[in-house]
Amino acid sequence: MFLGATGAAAVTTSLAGCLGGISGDDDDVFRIGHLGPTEMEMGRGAARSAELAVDELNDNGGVLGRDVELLSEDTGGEPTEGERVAENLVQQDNVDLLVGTFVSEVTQGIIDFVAEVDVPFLITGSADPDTITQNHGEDYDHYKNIFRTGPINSDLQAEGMADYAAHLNDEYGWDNFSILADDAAWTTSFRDILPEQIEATEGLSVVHEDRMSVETDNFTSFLDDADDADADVVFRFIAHGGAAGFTSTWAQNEYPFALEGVSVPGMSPEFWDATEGACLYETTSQSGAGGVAPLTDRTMDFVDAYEAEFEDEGPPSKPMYMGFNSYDAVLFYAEAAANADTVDYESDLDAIIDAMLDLEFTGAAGEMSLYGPDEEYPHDVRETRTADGVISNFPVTQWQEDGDDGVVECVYPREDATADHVEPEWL
Amino acid sequence: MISQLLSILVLGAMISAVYALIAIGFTMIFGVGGVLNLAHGALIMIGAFAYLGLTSSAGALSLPPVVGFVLAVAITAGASYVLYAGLVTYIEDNIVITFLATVVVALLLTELIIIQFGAEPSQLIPVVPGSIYLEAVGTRIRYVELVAFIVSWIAIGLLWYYVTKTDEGRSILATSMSTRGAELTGVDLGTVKSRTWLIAGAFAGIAGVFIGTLQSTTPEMWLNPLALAFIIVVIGGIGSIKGSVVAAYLIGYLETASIEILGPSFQGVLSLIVLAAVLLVLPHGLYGRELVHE
Amino acid sequence: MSSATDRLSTVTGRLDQSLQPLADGFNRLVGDYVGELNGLQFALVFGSLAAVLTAPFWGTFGLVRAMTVAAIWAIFAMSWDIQSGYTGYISFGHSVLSGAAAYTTAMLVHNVDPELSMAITIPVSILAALVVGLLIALPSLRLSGPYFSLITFVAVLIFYRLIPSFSAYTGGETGIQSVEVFTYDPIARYYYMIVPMLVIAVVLTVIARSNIGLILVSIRENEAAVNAAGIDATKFKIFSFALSSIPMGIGGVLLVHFTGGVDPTTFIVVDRSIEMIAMAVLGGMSSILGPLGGAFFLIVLRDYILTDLAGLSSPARWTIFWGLVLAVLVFVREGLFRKLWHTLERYGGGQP
Amino acid sequence: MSLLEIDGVTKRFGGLVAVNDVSFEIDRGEIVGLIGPNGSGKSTVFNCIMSIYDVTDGSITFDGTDITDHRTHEVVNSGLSRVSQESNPIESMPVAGNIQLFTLPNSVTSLRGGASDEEIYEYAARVDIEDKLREMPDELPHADVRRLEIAKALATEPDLLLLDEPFAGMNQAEITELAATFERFREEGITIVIVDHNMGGLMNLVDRAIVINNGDKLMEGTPTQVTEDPRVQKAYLGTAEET
Amino acid sequence: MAHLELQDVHVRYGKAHALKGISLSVEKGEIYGVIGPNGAGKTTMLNAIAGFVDYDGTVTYDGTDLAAVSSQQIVRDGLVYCTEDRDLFPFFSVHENLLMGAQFRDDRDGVADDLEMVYELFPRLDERREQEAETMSGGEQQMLAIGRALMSDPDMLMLDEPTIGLAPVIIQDISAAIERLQNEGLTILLAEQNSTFALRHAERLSLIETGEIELEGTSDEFHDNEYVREAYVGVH
Repeated sequence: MFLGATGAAAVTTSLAGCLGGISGDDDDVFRIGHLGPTEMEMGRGAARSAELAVDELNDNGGVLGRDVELLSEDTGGEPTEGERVAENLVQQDNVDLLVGTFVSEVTQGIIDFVAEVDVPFLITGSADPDTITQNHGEDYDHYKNIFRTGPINSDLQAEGMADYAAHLNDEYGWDNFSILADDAAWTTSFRDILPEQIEATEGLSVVHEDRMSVETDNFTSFLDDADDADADVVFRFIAHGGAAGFTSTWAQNEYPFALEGVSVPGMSPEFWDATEGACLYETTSQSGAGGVAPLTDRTMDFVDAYEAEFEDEGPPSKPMYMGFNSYDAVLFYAEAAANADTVDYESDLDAIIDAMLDLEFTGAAGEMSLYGPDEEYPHDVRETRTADGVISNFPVTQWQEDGDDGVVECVYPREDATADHVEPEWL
Repeated sequence: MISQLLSILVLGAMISAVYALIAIGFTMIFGVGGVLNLAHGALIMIGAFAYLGLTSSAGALSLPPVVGFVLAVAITAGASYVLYAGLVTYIEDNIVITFLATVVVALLLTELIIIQFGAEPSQLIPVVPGSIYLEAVGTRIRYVELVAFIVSWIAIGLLWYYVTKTDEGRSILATSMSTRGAELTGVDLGTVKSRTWLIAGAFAGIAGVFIGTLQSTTPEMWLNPLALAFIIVVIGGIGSIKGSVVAAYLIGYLETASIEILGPSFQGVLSLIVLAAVLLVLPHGLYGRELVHE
Repeated sequence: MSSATDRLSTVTGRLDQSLQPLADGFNRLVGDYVGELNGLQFALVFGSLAAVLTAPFWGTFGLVRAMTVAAIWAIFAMSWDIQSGYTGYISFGHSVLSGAAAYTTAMLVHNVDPELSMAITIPVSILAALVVGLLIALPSLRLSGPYFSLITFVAVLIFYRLIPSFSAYTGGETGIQSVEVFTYDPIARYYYMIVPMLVIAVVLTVIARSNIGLILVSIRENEAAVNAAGIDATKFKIFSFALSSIPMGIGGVLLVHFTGGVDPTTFIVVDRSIEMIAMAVLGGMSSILGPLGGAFFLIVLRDYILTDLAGLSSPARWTIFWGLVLAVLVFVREGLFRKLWHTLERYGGGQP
Repeated sequence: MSLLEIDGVTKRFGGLVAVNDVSFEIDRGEIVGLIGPNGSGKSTVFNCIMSIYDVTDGSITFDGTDITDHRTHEVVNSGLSRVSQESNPIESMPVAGNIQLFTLPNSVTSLRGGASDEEIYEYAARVDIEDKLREMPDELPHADVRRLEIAKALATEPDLLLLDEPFAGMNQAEITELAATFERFREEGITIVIVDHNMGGLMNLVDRAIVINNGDKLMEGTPTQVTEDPRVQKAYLGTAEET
Repeated sequence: MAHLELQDVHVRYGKAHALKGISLSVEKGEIYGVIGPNGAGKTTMLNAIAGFVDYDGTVTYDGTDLAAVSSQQIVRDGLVYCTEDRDLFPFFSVHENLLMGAQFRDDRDGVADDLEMVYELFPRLDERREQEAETMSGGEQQMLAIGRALMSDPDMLMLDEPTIGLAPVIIQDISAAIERLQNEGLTILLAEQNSTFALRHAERLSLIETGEIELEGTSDEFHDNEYVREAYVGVH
């Protein structure tokens, strides 16, 4: 059966030109395909941010004189749908650049295809280090068109989190930490590396660790266990829908520990409403710092532009982390292409790659540059560090009280903080 | 160890009451009409989202929780009736078509909820906020869990009174035992079925608000309660209200215990395996009876 | 009957008769094995076949890709049909069968040897589908009616929940994305899927039109009569599950080498089982070709017409998808393609 | 050696004893009546023979083989066939298809076995429905549906035919005709057991009758012996002193 | 005017013609018997009257055409049917089964009186008030079925094979009950294969064979009829 199919394939491949979209029209427009779960706030914020970046480019004469067009597709957060829209963008719409993907499964699902077709692909959502590192390590030439321009990968995030743990210990004397992580690829580093890194600081210990199935929606037993272990801080790494339930359970039961770490749903500017205020005092790390702190000269201009453009179009009212990264990715690539003087990846891919690897860029989320091919994390975005060597482009934000309402404040690192960290009033 | 046992005992008792509500509605509809309503989970979802829409402080109405609760239950009961009168009556002669159509209704509702409320989970305002710490047990109980427990048992008690002490209610039980017998005693089947769907809907509404509050409110939330309803009803014996209550406690405790002892990654698997075992050993469940509807 | 339909059937009758010689040839050749056609039905079958075989030469990328996916789903829908549609034991668990095959391939590659040849992974995976099929069938076929459907539904839930429980091997929620695809060439890929589908369609049609099909339908209509005829109904029920598992396994293997990976949402979750059923029901249960048509209809609608052409958002697409399925369930119980088939029979000129 | 031997068969449903320690034998070439009032357990005996029910106690031997624990299809394949009281042909298949099903081999690899059209015609002809092969069951009058049931049983090529109330719902002319058909079957070498609740139609047909009442075997004998037996009269009339 | 009247009633199942034009009338206060072999159409006729199967022709009850009346309304109007299968509520107690018979009645006192009446009529039921119907013997179940029908306060009772599968001693109890009900003025339409039983109670009878009335007459006429004696009474 398969032999038959192979035979047929050999004949038909040569006729590929017949398939409507493949030959397509390659005109003078620079097309960017954006991929994200646009039915979700995170994806919608990212798509809007990419749109802002494209508008900005067009206002400034496009890329190398070409008009820029953005094609935004919904991956639905599912690998199969991600593959479908990615193929459509490349094969039918002839995009010159792919940006996006939030869910690790989707990223992994399309990465082989993208490597095959050589279209430059800048990942702006998934933080799983393996997605890039492993592939580039195995076959650099094949995967060299793939980059991550943000956020920093979760190995680096874990290091940043350990720095933050030490900071909390300085502030409050908290020394017992609990780590609760989603059972998902992106939390691997937090489960594998973080405990060691926390305990590397004198006096700190990790007293409780557990992983939560993404199906879980009853968190009482996890929180009870952390409580029984006398945790002062629970670092929870949660991306799935249960986050609101987690937060509410913690807040209503007034568990005697602070809630820190990474909560993807908690990054939503609408999370206060979604939890009916239960998220007060919880923190999350997120690139872009929720759009409340002027991380670079670009940050607030971008956030203001976003708010002005989309204030009537529903949530999210701020770009969210992937928005910062998508915005930066589009502009970053445009600048690299300008430097390389080409967007023709089919013939000039190496030139474009070199230009990207050479580029030092100021984005809305921070200063950006990429690891080189021979470094630890090839084609991955570099972390930035403060004078004392602490990772600085992974800021922490906290929900604080503002009258009856909640407000996001950046509380870490100190350089970017807009307010002090506040401990839950019941502690 | 003792405190772990106690906490299983307490937490299990709370959630099992809500599970019983879910299962009773499901089993009554099967008993009376021979319909396996795979949209039962979707009714629970409607209850949660109705409550969300009515009470959310970001929403237009922002009703007080208690008012929202009552209205949400009424809306779910209404939705259940509409499902029966608008769809199921036309297809219930064919059990396969009914089976498929109700599950398709659930999938359709999922999409409509996404369109209306978005795909992200929402958090419901607890009907009663706050919690107490049970020192002896070493666990916390949210007041809303207590309320869920009490309200569920009141609802079950009222139903029990209705179906055993009143002619109207007894007719429902009677119809579930013998449709022809009911007709021979002058029972109007249409009315009985409508009442059954209303009751099942109301129970689903109550369960929906509490499941939504205690667990999560998402457009996918229907599957879990539906699976629970199956498991409980099959273990308890399809058509038996008593069986549903007993099996709900069995499963509630099993889940709570497996979370406390084995950890949550096996949540659900254990009860599914128990279910498979029961199906194979006791196909009619604990209180199973040869059924009129096959 | 109104005069308009009369006039229509005069025209179609003439058309039918002009095609009848071709159909007669077909009937003489293979009619005994796959059933006989009239001229119009011949035109439908061979017209569709020609269209399917030449799609890459006239279709756009989006359409051909949708048809590639549809070919895989057609295999699922037909496989479901030979078991559930024919015997009336409605399985909600078929996604587990394709999932078992796909997961076997992925887990072999991921946990055993990334360089493992397809000559090994493919047969082993199909075998895995068969084994899992029998594992589900042997105990659950002791039950009947809704109980059978319930336990197959439960089988899906068990597998779905076991995957994260053993995430070290299964990749948990994320799945395993390191499976090699057959090819990214959209045309070659299309034929990789279409050819097995056509072979399966022919094989299943022949079986369905044979004694075995007759016995399976009889099990649905009156199981006691089958036993009374001296035929072991239980054996045939289990056989139908096995018969269904093998093409399910083939489809699972095709799908995993199409997507390049597995994850529980794409392969196991109960929605996938329901989609197969929806396709079969929409096309017309217990007809093999009906489910095939149903799969093409629904997938092309969902992945091409509503997306590429209409540009609808995902929830809007699914709303239309499920709404349509619901409408067919209520109003056209026998299925769209069966109805079309019978219409052609009616509008034909001579004896079918 | 007798063809069928029922030895001490008992069937209990929960607390209810439907058949209580019933024994009898059927010889090759006989036509035997199994009679008794409605609800006395006659059909249950048939169901036990055909393994529709598992017997609680006792054994059933057919042609020297113990078939007590055989499954229904095995019983049929050993040469026993039953025509049940209710007709339930497969409505979606024509008469020919319904008969054909009963000729198919019990093999999952046989795609095209079974009787030829001519053979099916023959089976139908033996009960005079050969002109209705293309009709659907719901188009047939009652008597023809009953004949179809018999044709199906014939198609399994039985040595012993169990007929459950074959005359129910038929008029006298139809009964006479059908009784003649059964006589022909006997000449073709088929042994027959007929269940009926009254003796009327059976008197001239059967060689012997076995009477069952309330699950017990009451007696057996020639038709005359049976109808004149006071125990039988009592069983039928409720109370003996009536009439 | 007859209490219940059938005029040319036909019932078809597909092409099968189960009732071929039945006409008969039942007068107030009488017991009317319908006898005939298995499959003759007796049950089909009762099902038609009770509104459970579609039919052609007319059935009038107290002058009302029943075609447009739902089966539950027929019960409420006083025409109550005890089927051959009895159709009890298997997991209800005797008492609950009886209460169900009166579930549509508002006259609490009447219901209480009728309960006492039923318990008095069938002392075996009185002894087993709390027993589940399912666990009772066939005879007790038959009594319960009749008792439940009586709880609907009927003017007319349709009994289908009340003696089926019952031991002679139980049949005597049922006989006694039927006699007593007749004395109290209840009309009864009795379908029986047990012709002796039917002849003993009915004043007038019909013999149905293959969906048609073959013979109609008084019980004496039936008793003396050679055909009936031979074919149905089992006496030569």
